[in-house]
This record gives sequence, structure tokens and C-alpha cells, in this order.
Amino acid sequence: MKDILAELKKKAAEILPEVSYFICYGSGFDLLHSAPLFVKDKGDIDRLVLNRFCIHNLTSYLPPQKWPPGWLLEPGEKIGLVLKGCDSRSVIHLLAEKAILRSRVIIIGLPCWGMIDVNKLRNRIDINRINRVEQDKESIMLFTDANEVSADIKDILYDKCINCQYPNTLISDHFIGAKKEPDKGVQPFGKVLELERMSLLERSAFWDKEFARCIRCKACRNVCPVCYCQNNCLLDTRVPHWIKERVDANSNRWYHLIRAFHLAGRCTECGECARVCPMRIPINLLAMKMNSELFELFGFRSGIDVNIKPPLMTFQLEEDKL
Amino acid sequence: MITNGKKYEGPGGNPYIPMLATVTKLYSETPNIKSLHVVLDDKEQMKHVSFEPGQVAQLSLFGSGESTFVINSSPLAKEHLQFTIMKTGEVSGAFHDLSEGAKIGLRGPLGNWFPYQHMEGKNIVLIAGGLGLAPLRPFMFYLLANRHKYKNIQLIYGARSPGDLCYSQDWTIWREHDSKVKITLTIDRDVPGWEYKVGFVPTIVKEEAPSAENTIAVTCGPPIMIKFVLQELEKLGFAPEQIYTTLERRMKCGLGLCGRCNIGPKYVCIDGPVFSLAELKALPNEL
Amino acid sequence: MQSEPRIIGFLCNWCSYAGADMAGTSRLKQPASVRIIRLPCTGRINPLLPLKALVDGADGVLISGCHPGDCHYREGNLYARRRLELLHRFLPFVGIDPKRLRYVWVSASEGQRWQAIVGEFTEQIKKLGTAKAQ
Amino acid sequence: MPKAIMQDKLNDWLDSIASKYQLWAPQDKDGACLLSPYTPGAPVNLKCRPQLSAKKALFPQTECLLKYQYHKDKSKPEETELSISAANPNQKTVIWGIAPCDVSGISFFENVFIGAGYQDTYFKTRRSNTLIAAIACQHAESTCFCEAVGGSPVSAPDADLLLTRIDHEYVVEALTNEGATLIDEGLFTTVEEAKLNAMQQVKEAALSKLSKPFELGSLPSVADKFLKAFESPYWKEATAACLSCGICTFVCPTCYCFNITDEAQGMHGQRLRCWDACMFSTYTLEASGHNPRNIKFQRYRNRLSHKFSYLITNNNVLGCTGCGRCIKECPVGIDLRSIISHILAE
Repeated sequence: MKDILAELKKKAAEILPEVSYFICYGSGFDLLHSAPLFVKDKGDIDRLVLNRFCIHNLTSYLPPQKWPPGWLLEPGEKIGLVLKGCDSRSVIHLLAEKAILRSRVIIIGLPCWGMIDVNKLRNRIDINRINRVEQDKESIMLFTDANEVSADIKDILYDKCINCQYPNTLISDHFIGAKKEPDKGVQPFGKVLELERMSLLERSAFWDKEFARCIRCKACRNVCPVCYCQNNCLLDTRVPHWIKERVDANSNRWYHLIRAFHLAGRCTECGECARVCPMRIPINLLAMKMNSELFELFGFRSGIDVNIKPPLMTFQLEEDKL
Repeated sequence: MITNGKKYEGPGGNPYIPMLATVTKLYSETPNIKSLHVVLDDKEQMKHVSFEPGQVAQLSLFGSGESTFVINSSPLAKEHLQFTIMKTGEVSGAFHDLSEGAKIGLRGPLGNWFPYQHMEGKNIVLIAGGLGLAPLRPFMFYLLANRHKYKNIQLIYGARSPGDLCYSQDWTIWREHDSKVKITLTIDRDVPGWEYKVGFVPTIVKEEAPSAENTIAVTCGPPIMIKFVLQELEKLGFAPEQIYTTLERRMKCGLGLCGRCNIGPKYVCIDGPVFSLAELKALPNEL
Repeated sequence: MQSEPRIIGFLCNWCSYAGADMAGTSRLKQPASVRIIRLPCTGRINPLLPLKALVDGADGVLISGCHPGDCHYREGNLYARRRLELLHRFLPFVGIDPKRLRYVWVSASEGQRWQAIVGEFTEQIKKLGTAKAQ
Repeated sequence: MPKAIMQDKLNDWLDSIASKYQLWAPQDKDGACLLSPYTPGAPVNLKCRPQLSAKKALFPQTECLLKYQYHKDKSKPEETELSISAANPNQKTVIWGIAPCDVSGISFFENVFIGAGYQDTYFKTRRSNTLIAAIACQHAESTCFCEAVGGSPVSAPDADLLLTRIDHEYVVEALTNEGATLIDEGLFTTVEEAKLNAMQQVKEAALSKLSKPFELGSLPSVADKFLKAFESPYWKEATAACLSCGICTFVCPTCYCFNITDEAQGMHGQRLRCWDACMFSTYTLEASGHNPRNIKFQRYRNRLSHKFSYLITNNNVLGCTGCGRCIKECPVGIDLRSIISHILAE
């Protein structure tokens, strides 16, 4: 990863004069967190970081509708960013929706070996006292003053990284490093299957319990790379009054159902909604379920091919499976 | 009970609870602006109603919500309180659909007012655009009732077209008031039959060129109008201390608690809505 | 279940609404369980509309439009077909019985078909019992 | 004199409190640690710092302010009568097992909601019916900085009880007479001198665990520095990654912005107060389309200036208890500490 970082810094320095910002990763508040970094000056390139904690999908910052004019881009300016394989699916989908212009984005691609879910480390070590981290492709060592813990990467990866099918950036202007082979195992829709084994009542109870915790901070919506209605979002308006201001399990369920349907055929499975949730609700499962049905009905996977029209934006007179 | 310059106590000492009131009259000022007369259901309270020119109140339409409006009837009249509402959102739209006799809620008066005592012995220029005349209306009533305390009074009032001018019956009366109030009316673009001025309000301010000498200017209207009026006034030699304006912000509680109407450390709902330009210049630039 | 179930019908103005009307004018007997909302086209149906009806406690939702290929606007019902199928498949994932939702195609001349569908669907909903408002 | 209770007796104690009060206690809920209404016998977690602060017990996320009802007399269809009734949340409550930073949060609310300005009737009613049992914090996280903003992890002067864990035992000090009534004699033992010394040692050890990322200085000077930094280009840079979500405000023990909306159900309904967040782009959006804080750096600047300047000017209080939740939960790693340090140094 060190070689890739060095090359990434080099590339970043090269394209920096062309772009208003280069969006990448910098260090976070501790050794187990990285954070999005917006580089404008050459001097900041040294702050770039690349490790197993660069989970953020930087595509979230791309749709211009999401941000008021003058914040990120002036008309005609370009933006540069580094994308993992999974994140690049979001860009492909935004291009398919014509929500962004390819000519305005410079993408640096790289291979990815999966990102570590800090929540899966909690039970192994006091994550507040980590003072050293050593990592390679297969394992990670964490040190505190008192003890040290090593872990097999496979056990602590984000769910979406297990058996990743898209480890390399799918669309890029510059690709750094050697491409990684996709994992052998197949686990396309993850926990959806687990939930489907429940009875109707059990599932209803499962979601009741999950949605009761939701605080409607709207982080899931705001982080979503394909949610870009900004001030015109249905979830913010009282005319028409689709959703009550009241925060309770029922109203929250409705909030997430609205989002699920607005994401139908659009979600690129980056999992950011579930990651950012401060209440640890597996929200991404709703859109994943949509995706699994769309795959079954139309063989569609979002964010793979710019030229494929998302299935709900088109039709066939004679449908194969309807 | 409504009392002069005091905090709104609210029924049971709870300032979130409105007093019940009835809409006694409702009429159109312009195609999207209506005025309504409101009378408190408690007759004792209505008898003691008292507010200062420039103060606002929160009107409730239960089921739709609550919104802030300036009280624009004469502070001296006790029969009713008048409000003027432009149809813009959920609550204002619902008010437009009311009929006479409708039950509503009222919290107020809230906020500060025009410091008329400090203006005594001076010339007053009121500059308003569109519905911006609403906060100046009670002030004008006050000035006329205390005419001897003030020198020259001028009103410059403009709107897009003659049909967009509010309170037409008032300024006819004010103009004919025997105590020399100069009324200058303007519309943005000329139409047949219009016998007054034509041009944007700031242009007319420049044209009328009220003297800054011993004068207070009070302006209210759309933000863009205010911006250019302020520029013209400064060119005419008005110091920031001589200019007052009244601000609008999105408000919810009206009590300085819900947090959205602040400009720096000042809350428009309790420290405003009336600010002198000098006060605004001392605040962070976040209009 | 007490009395008739509450079923919300979303009907296309051009075919199914006329079909239901025909069933009525022909005095075809049918249960009074469906409250009909008339729409210009099934393509107008945001899947959130039937979903909200179900979430807010409707016992069933019946959607009916023109037969595929016969849309007054040429293609509205073809979009709708995809959306409604997706909705139908999604419902059980959040704990709503998919048997409470049905989408069908009924033309203006099919009064009898409408009568049959309403009868059948009402029976089905009666068997499921009252929905819990969520 | 302080009393002591063994860890395995805690549930008995809580069951006894819960029989007389509505009781809030920190509990694990599906991977999240939350301060929740206590159900008898349920395990409590005194080692976690709940994801949401204790403000939710006194300032609930959704609160009914009033109920209204329209009445129609069928013989006079043109007339409608209206009646309203204010909610009165006067249930006796105990908030149990919260850290000193959360107690400071409640003290902060007292300053703002029932201080010199308008009185918030609902908060006042709730507060006057609530007792607080705090616990000395021995599990500082990497995001904690309470001492830097004038707090302490081991003392909570505004609480009614203070618990200190020593191994499998809790020493309970009554700070008020009302607090003392919560101590159920049968479950507690008296405390010897040696144990008091041990308690003192535990508290001192907790103090030494904390980092102090910045030197604040006097409150007026902080207020002044933030006001002067208003036009600083740093705000834009520091908030570039911000998503404008409500996490930092909702988890914050001192954020109190709210929205008031009506919820109608036919002829009757409620007026609700719900948490709102100054970070939402629609928060200050006016009906005209004008938005005084349209860009996210303006909103973030307002949020921090409010906490570190405006509140000092208006209420002589700092709007931060150093709990670190906003840092820990921020999905894009915006670190309040580094921003404060930067503004103080600017």
C-alpha cells in the first residue's frame, strides 16, 4: 500500500493544477479512522493517507445539485478524486443518470483489499487506547500500552468487502498499482438472505426494533451519492406532507421506505448509509433487497455500465419475467 | 395578558401557548396578500391589548402551524388587531383559505419596536416596498397621533404595479391628513391612468433626496430593495445611526429559544425585528 | 373481521375506471369494500402511494390500469408494471403481506371482469384479517 | 456519609427506584448503547457512554406542546369552536448512571431554558420533577476533552447522587437531600475510611487519563476570538467534508435547536416540538427562497460560534461539555478539537 500511496501523491501533484480540489483521504481523529481530505494546495499533498480505514465513498461530494454554487466548483472547473472499486460504481451510475459530467471529473483508480470495520474491533481490544497499528494485506496488529492484538483481516472487514466482486476502480483516468483479482466466493446481497429466512412477523418485528432507534439525523440521505435533491427533498417538505415530523418507529419506518423507493435501481451498494448511522441501523439492507429483486427480474446491477439504462427508467412491451 | 413592552406570558404562564382569537374580517389587499382583523376571545384581555409599533405576533392556525406576522393596526385602536399575510408557504396559504369567524391562536406581542421617543423633534422618512409597508403602518398611525412631536414626515412607497400597493385606503387618508404628511407613490413600470411616480424605490429615494439633516429614515421591503435604499441613503449623508430597518427571518418559537433567527448573538425574534443600521453593522455579516 | 375490509383502489381513468363504472351501471353486484381513487394513468402511481395506504392501515390495495399495449398515453402502464412488480416483491421484506396488494389490467368494457376481481380480492383480504396500522 | 452497594445488587436498587419513578438508565440496544427507560431486571451498562446524551430525558426528541380540538355543533354548521390544552409532563423521574459531562449538559439547559430569558415551561416542569444519579467517569474515550472546557470526569455538582465504581462495588455519595432519599438502606452498606481513600484514588486516576487538546482561556476572550474569526477562510477549509447531516447536533448534550409543527388528525391534533439541526440546509431556508446560511461552512460556523461565542455573550455559559460525541460519530471525521484550537490560535 505504501508504493501506491507514493504514486498517488505523485499523480495528485500532477493533476492538482487542473482541478479546483483533489478529494482523497487524510488522517482521522485516531489511528483507526481516516477522513476525507480536500487538497487545494500542493503543500497539503503530504497529508494524504491510504490505509485500511479509507472507507468513505468520496462520490458523495460529486453531484453539483447537492451543493450550492460557489462552494466546491466554479462553472467550468474540474474536480479530482481517488476512488475505490465499489465507490466507482456510484460514479458510473451518476453518469448513467446524467447527474454529473465526465469531463468535469478526473478519477484516480486503485486496487483495494477491503476496509476494516472498527465496530468489529470493539470486542477485541480497547479501541480508545490504540497507539500503534501495523497492517498488511492479510492481517492487522493493534497495540495499546497494556496489550496487543492481531486479527485476520477477513474477520474484521466491512460486510460489503467480504467476497468483493469489484476490487478495482471500474472507471478511471489514471489507475495506480496492479489490478487485484476479484474474490472467489459469491455473496452479492449479503444479509438480505438472512432476513428473508425470517417469517413475515419476525421481519416486521426486526424492523420495528431497528427503526425505533432512528433519530432522523438524515446522515444516511446526505451521505448517499445518488441522493442529490438537496433543498427539494420530499423528506424535508410539508407541502405535500409525506412525512410527519414526529420521530417514532412508525414515522421512521416510513422515512426509510421513502428512501428505499427513491433508491430503487439507483443504489450502488456502497453501504455508506449504514456506516454513517449513529444508531447502527442496517439501512442499506432495504436498497439491497431492491437491488436483488431488480437483478432477478431484469438481470440489472447498478453502476457497472454507463450505457445500460436503469430498469425503472425503461420498459419492454413483452417483459420476460412479468 | 398583552402589556406594553413586557414578555408574553401566555395562558398558565406558558409562553408557548397562544391565546384563542377569532378572525372577524378578511379581505384582499392584492391578488396574493390578504389582511385580517383578529379579536381575542377573552374580552377582558382584548380591552387591555397594548403593543408598540413594529412589534410582531405569532398567529396559529391549529393543524397547519404557527407563523410570525407584524401587527399592523394602529397601536391606539383597541377594536381589533390587524395582520397582513402574503401567500407563500403552508401556514400563510392556510390563512388565505380562512373565512370570517374562523378560530385561531395568537401569541404576542413579541419583539422590539421603533424607538419613537428617540426620534422626537426630528424629520421622519419612511421608505417601503410592497408588503414592507405593513410594519410601518402602525408607526405611521402613531406618528400622526403624535404629530406635534415630529417635524416633516414623508412616506415613499412603491410596488410592482398599482394592484400590488397595499393599504390604498390608508395612504389616501394620510395624504389628506391636514398635518402635512408627504406621500410619494411609485410603481416599477408605467401603466395607463397612473398619475404618480414611476421607478424603483431606490431611484425615487435618490430623486426625492430627503435631507439627512436631523432626519431618521425607516425602511422595510424586499432584501434587494433595502440593500439599494441603504446605499442611496448613505449617499445622501445619512449616518448608520439615522437609519432603521425591520428584519424578517424564519422563526418558530418567537422566544429566543428555537435557534434559527440569530444574526451573531442577536435574535431577530427577541432583540429585533427592529435594528438600526449601526446595530447591524456591529453584527456578523449574515443577512 | 368486522364488516367490510377497507381496500383502496387506484384506477386509471381511461380503462379501469370506466370498467368499474360499467359494472355499476350494469347493476353487477359487488362488495362495497373498494374506495376508488381515480388517476389519469397507472404511470402516475408513485409506488409510495399504495405503500402509504398499506402502511397507514388500509387492509388492501387494488391497482388497475389498461392492458399492456393499450395505454392511453402509449407507455404509462408499461413503466407502472415494472414499478408495481417491484413494490409487490419488496413488501414482505418490511413485514407487509404481499397478498394485500394486487395489480390488474381491466379495460373499459370488462365490467364483469372487474366485478370478479373485486369479489375475489375482497375475499382474499377478509381471510387475511384487519391490517395493523403501522 | 457515602454508602456502598455491590454490583450484583444494582438491579434490585434500580427495580426499587423504578417502582416510584420513571427511570432512565444506560442499556445496550442492538449494538448501540442508549440511555433508555429502564425495564425491571434489564442489565445496565455503566461502562459505555451512551450514543445520545441525557438531554433526551428532559428535552425529548418529539414532545407534545399542546393538543387542540375543533368542535362542531350540527345544528349550527357554520360555527366552529376551538379548545386547546397544554401538555404537562410532570412525571417523577430519575436519570441514573450518566457521566458528569451529561450532567453539565443538563446544567447548561437550565441556564438557557429557565435562565433570564423566556422560561421553557416544559423543560422546567420536567427538570423540577427529576433527580440525577451521576457516575464518576473512568472510561474516558479517545475523543473526550471535558477538562479542556472546564469540566471534570469525576465530579458532578449539579447531580443528586454521585456513584464511583471500585472494582465490583459502587460508592454512592448523596449530594442533595432528595438524592439521599433514593438510597435504599437495605441494599447499601456503610463505607469505611479505607474505601473513601480508594474512591479518591480512583477519581485521581480518572483525571490523569484525559488529554487536554487546547487551553481555552477566559470565556469572554474565547467569545471574542470566535467573533473575530467570523470572516476567516478557515471555516470553509475545515468543513469541506461536512455532509450537513444532523448527527453532531443530535448527539450533542447542549444543542437545543428545535422546530414546532402541527400534526393534524381530522378535527383534532397536536402541536409538536421536535429536535431540529442548524446543520440542515433547510433549517434557515425562508419561504421566499432566501437562505441566510445557505452554504455548509456558514452553518458550521454558526454552530460553533453559537457554542463558543454567542452563548457566552448572552448567557455567560460555554455550549460544550467536552463529551466528544460529535467527533466520534461524525461520519467524515470532522474534529471539533482541532477547529477550536485553530480558531483560538488564529
